[in-house]
Amino acid sequence: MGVVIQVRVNGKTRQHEVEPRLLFVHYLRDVLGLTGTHIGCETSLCGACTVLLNGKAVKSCTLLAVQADGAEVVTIEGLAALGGNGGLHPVQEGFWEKHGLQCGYCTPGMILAAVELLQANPKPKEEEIRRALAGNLCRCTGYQHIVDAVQFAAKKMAAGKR
Amino acid sequence: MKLQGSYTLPAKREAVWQLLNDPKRLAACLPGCEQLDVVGSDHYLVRLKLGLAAISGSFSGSVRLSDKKPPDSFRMNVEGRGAAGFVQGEANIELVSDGDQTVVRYSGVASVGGLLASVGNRMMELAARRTLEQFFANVASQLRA
Amino acid sequence: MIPAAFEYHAPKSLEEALRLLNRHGSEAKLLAGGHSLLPLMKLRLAAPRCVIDLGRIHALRYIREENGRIAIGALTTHTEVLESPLLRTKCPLLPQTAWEIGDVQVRNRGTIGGSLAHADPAADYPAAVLALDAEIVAASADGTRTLRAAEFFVDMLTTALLPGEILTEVRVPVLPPGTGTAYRKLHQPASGFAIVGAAARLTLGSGGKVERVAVGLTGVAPKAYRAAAVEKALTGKKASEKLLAEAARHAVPQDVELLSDLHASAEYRKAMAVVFTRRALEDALARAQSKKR
Amino acid sequence: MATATRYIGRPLKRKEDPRLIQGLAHYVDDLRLPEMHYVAFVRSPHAHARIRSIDTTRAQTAPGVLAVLTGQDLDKAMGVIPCAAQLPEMKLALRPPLAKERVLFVGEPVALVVAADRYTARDAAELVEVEYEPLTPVVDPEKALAKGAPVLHPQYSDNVAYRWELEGGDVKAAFAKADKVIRQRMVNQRLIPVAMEPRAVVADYQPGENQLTVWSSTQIPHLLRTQIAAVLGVPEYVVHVIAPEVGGGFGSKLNVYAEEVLVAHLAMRLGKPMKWTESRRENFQATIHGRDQIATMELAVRRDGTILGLRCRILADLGAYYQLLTPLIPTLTGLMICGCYKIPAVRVEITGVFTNKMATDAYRGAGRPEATYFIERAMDLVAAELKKDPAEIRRKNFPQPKEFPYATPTGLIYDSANYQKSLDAALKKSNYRKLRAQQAKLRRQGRYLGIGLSTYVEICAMGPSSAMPAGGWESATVRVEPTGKVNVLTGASPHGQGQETSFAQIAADLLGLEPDDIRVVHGDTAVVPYGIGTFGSRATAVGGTAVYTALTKVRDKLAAIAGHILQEDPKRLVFRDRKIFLKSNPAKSLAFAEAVSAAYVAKTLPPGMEPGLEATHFFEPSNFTFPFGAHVAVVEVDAETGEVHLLRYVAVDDCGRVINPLLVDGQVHGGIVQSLGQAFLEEAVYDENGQLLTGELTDYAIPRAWDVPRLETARTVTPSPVNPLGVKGVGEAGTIGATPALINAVVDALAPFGVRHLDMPARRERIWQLIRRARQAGSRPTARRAGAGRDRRVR
Repeated sequence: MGVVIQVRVNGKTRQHEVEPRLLFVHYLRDVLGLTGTHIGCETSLCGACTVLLNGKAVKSCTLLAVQADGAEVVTIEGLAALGGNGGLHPVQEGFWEKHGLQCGYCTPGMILAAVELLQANPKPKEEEIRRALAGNLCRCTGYQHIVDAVQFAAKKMAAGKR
Repeated sequence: MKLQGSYTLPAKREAVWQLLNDPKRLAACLPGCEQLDVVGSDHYLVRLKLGLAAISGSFSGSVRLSDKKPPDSFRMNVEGRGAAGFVQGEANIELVSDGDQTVVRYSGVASVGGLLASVGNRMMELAARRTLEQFFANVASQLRA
Repeated sequence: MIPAAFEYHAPKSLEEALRLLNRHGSEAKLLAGGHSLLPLMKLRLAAPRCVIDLGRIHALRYIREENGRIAIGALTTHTEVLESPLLRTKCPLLPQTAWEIGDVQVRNRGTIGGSLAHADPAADYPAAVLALDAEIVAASADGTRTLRAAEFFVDMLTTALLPGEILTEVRVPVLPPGTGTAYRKLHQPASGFAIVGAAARLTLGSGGKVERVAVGLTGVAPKAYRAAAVEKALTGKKASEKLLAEAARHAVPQDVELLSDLHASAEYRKAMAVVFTRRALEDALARAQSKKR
Repeated sequence: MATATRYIGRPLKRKEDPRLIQGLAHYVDDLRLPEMHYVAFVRSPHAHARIRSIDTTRAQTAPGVLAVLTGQDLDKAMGVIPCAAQLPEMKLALRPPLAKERVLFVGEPVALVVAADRYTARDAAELVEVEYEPLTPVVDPEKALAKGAPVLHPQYSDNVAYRWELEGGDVKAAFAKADKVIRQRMVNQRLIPVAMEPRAVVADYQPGENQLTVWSSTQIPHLLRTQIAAVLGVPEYVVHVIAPEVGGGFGSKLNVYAEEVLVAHLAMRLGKPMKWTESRRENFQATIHGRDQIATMELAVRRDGTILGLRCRILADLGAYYQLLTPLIPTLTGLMICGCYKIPAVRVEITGVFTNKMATDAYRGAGRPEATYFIERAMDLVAAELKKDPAEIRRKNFPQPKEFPYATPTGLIYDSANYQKSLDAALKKSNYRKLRAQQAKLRRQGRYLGIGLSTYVEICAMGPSSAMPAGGWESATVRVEPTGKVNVLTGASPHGQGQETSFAQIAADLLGLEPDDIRVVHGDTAVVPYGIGTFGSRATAVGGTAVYTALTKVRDKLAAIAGHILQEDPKRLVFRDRKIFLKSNPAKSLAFAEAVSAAYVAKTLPPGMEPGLEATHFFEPSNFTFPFGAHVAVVEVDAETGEVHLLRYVAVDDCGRVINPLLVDGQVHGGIVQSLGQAFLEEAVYDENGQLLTGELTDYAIPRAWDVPRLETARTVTPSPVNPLGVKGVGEAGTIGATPALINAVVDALAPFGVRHLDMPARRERIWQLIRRARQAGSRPTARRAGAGRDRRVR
């Protein structure tokens, strides 16, 4: 019954035999032990489980592990490496600097959604940030400090490129 | 939810009455009916597979007929439960002659519970209507056959 | 949030997929991006015995111009539609519509073919493909056939696809000069689906007359539909704000079976269909005029 | 021995964040233990039914299944779900953790399955066959009181859980001499808290050590421990509760749930570690709900706007059973019903009623958002009736700053306030006058701007033990390690509030250290002395004060040691820069670590002093604190669709002294947006059969980033005299102040249509109906749609 999949997660190639119905988020959490990716709903509406799949933000709870076969995946645990300076990714720094999180549960998904936004749109306006994060629910912050965090990261990344 | 409507069937009232009160033929008309066992007079146990396209669920339950006034009217009570929740409905069914045809008027209430109610809400009323339409279409084709 | 067990197949070609579909028949469900099917499976509202994952059929993922039309492979994601320079310049209604679908993550995985084949009455694309007179290509073991959008949507969650058929392509026209399009939507506040979605396409002819117009409406009825009476009220007439408003009043024909739920009664939906039809038409007209200039 | 404030008051970034932003933090579901088994619950699809039979055979024999249990199997193994609240003549509603004979709400657990993994457990749960005999459900709280309504708890004759009354001043006389009486029925709808992390429990029992460890996503680890011990009938020392990272609570994790005691029981019964993680659907059905009060407000007013008296009748829908504090919440509404106004005579009557729904309980604000909404809406109705500006009506009825501490007729003593100042600040910041002018102009163009005010006061820092169901104090231990590093142990276990940072700021200042020298420890009953928890905006005012006082004890001892070593008067020593030195001669100093070391090495201690360096303080507050503020909301209503666009939001809050302004802003923002959810979007809808129609996030809308404009916040600072830090609390301020401001703005926008009140949530369709009705009635303005804000939608 099992299907063998091979996925590159945070730069490391992983291979496992999985049940076809195994959700990718459970693969990450239960098989790989990468518990930084959270589960907040079962209807693809909260975004807590967001990871980057081949560079695109996706909800890993609405993805079968078998669908991710052959993909390149970045989770919150591997994000710092994308920042390129050995430390935190600028978006992570932004969340810390601007108090973009409280309970922290939505944070990994929120950060990864913001990373995709900034890859596509390095200088987003506030409205664009709010729209880009519409797929990620936060019940603590009221979103303002999250917007500030993304703006902080955008500036920092722009400065880094100069 | 309230369900109300009418359907014109291509047969005389007596023929329609007979069909609706014949468990075997009724079973053939109940959408998704996989099994029907008679357990008492006008009381059947059924297994139904109900659904719409991608959404479907198996239900086991019962059908009861009561207040029979042949060939004018009867009450029909259907209930079923399955992993997706339960469905329950009761309707008054009236047969009115219209020449060689019979107009079936139904009015009743149906309710769903469990998963179906809490996530399927927006689709339920339409699903119920479609199931009824399917039922009468089946009856019509049985009558033609 | 755990699907029931199923048998899984990941064909690499359309032919293989069709063979599998024939073999498993009604026990099989096709999986494209998964954003319609997987939520149902996780809730166990759907529990197919067999899932055929079309995701590996890379040949079904393209947007290209062919014979004066733009052909879009069924596995093209909403994001790809949204970002396609070809569509943006030659048929912007589809990107305009894709922009209103779900959220970024959903757009990154959801596919045009999957969405259309699922035929959710509150999905966004159906309004646009209707307004565009799109062609929908279905493949089966016997070959392919082309359906018109207007005949594709049959009922809630039901399309004209036959058992054994797979939706492979959507073809939309290259819009002529002087054409403006718009998609306007009233969001369901929780799910983001359309309570009402109105897609409008309007071509201006000489003297500011409406040469051609099409309006597709989703969310209002069990299936998306063309607002023919609106189109009729506009065609051949000189476009004005007043004319659009009057025409929009015909957005909901008498015989439409109106949807009604927690978020919008039938009455409200009907009124909003009129409002959003007018707004879509206004936006389309403004765009048509700016292109004329 | 003055305290330097180098960190208190600074926007220090949080110490807890590095682990959270890197995915290195651990929530309960992240834990894995060897041989861990998973629990899945079988829940009732019926709101009210008798259980005829439960057939577990198929589930039991499924591969991978360890056990299947029903209420009957547990019969004597455990007690009932605890309720800490007690009111006079309150009926009891005892709930077994698994239903036995009857189910009283959709989602009530009737059986459970234990299996080797979560997929198997989920599959097997589907194989449990339960036969129910449906009973008529009681859904509407008003109908629940009607004669002949089915009774939920058959041992009683009706569904009234309790009646509670409160009267102060001469109410009759007040109404007799009023020029006008303003009356309005208002609904505070049922809400679902939706903490982003659903609940989760892991339990592990070691028989050799007789130790049961329970990891739970809870706001109250110690109270949970006590209650688990009580329900399971084991000595409390057997139970060890750990609250690791907790992903939000908002009151929903201030409770003791059936699943918590059941999973704990299973670990002992089956001898394997157990895990249960709530699905969002279960979270909607079986985690507490909030609000659900219907109030009839009556204000006796003089023509000049003076409020003479208030009568309020509240019908509170409690759900089917009590959770921990269920009956108590509406009484908080009663206590705070006067808001920030001098109302000399008040009468409140509360009826708590049972219905076939999940229990209501403390949800962010717990009783105070209801009170604030009722009184603030009523004040706007008074203004409308008397054709006065809402700001002026409010100002007219504020107590003067010199009148504090101010005693309310409901028996509370407001500690300190300057309501005039916060209102002035909010009006100025929002440019209120200009907004009114703009509103008039837009109305002439057929656009409907609405400006809403709310001036609020809330009751925080819960609270003196005499007024609390299970103690209102908080504990802290400060333990300095021999190397000079400091552990601050707090009973106020946080779930996002940032105590690891704010308490470290307090400690750093008091001991002259850096925040990095301090570690704040919480959420582990084996490590931290008994505490109460984080709720009711109490963490800083009560927990922080406990920390502060424990710190002063440690500092006094260190000063004595340092004074002994330096041969100086301890009173003349200063703690700063990791040193203890003579204020008049900084060169005469001792490193902080040296002084600490002396406490442990114990060779140079003052005679008679005990070695070691640790102090504990249990702080008992003498009163609550009463934060306050003034909020202004500006909305535009799209008259064609009924959509409300929030254009601006100005909040001026006063939470006393601020430890960390960044954290305070975060709390205020979050509260306002949660309030926006209640005002515009959220409602738990049960149908007439008691089915929860909003059973998932697909139908229950909580605010998203694009629903919210940039919030404009500011502060006034009126220190509280109740605690030495002068802090008041801020966790709920936004939620309490904002709902009425938002609804007042919507009603204000609709004033040209003759609308005087609108129940929450201000749904589009409801607004559209009101406008349409007004237009059909004629003589009302016809309008074009909104122009501005068209794309900032509150969807």
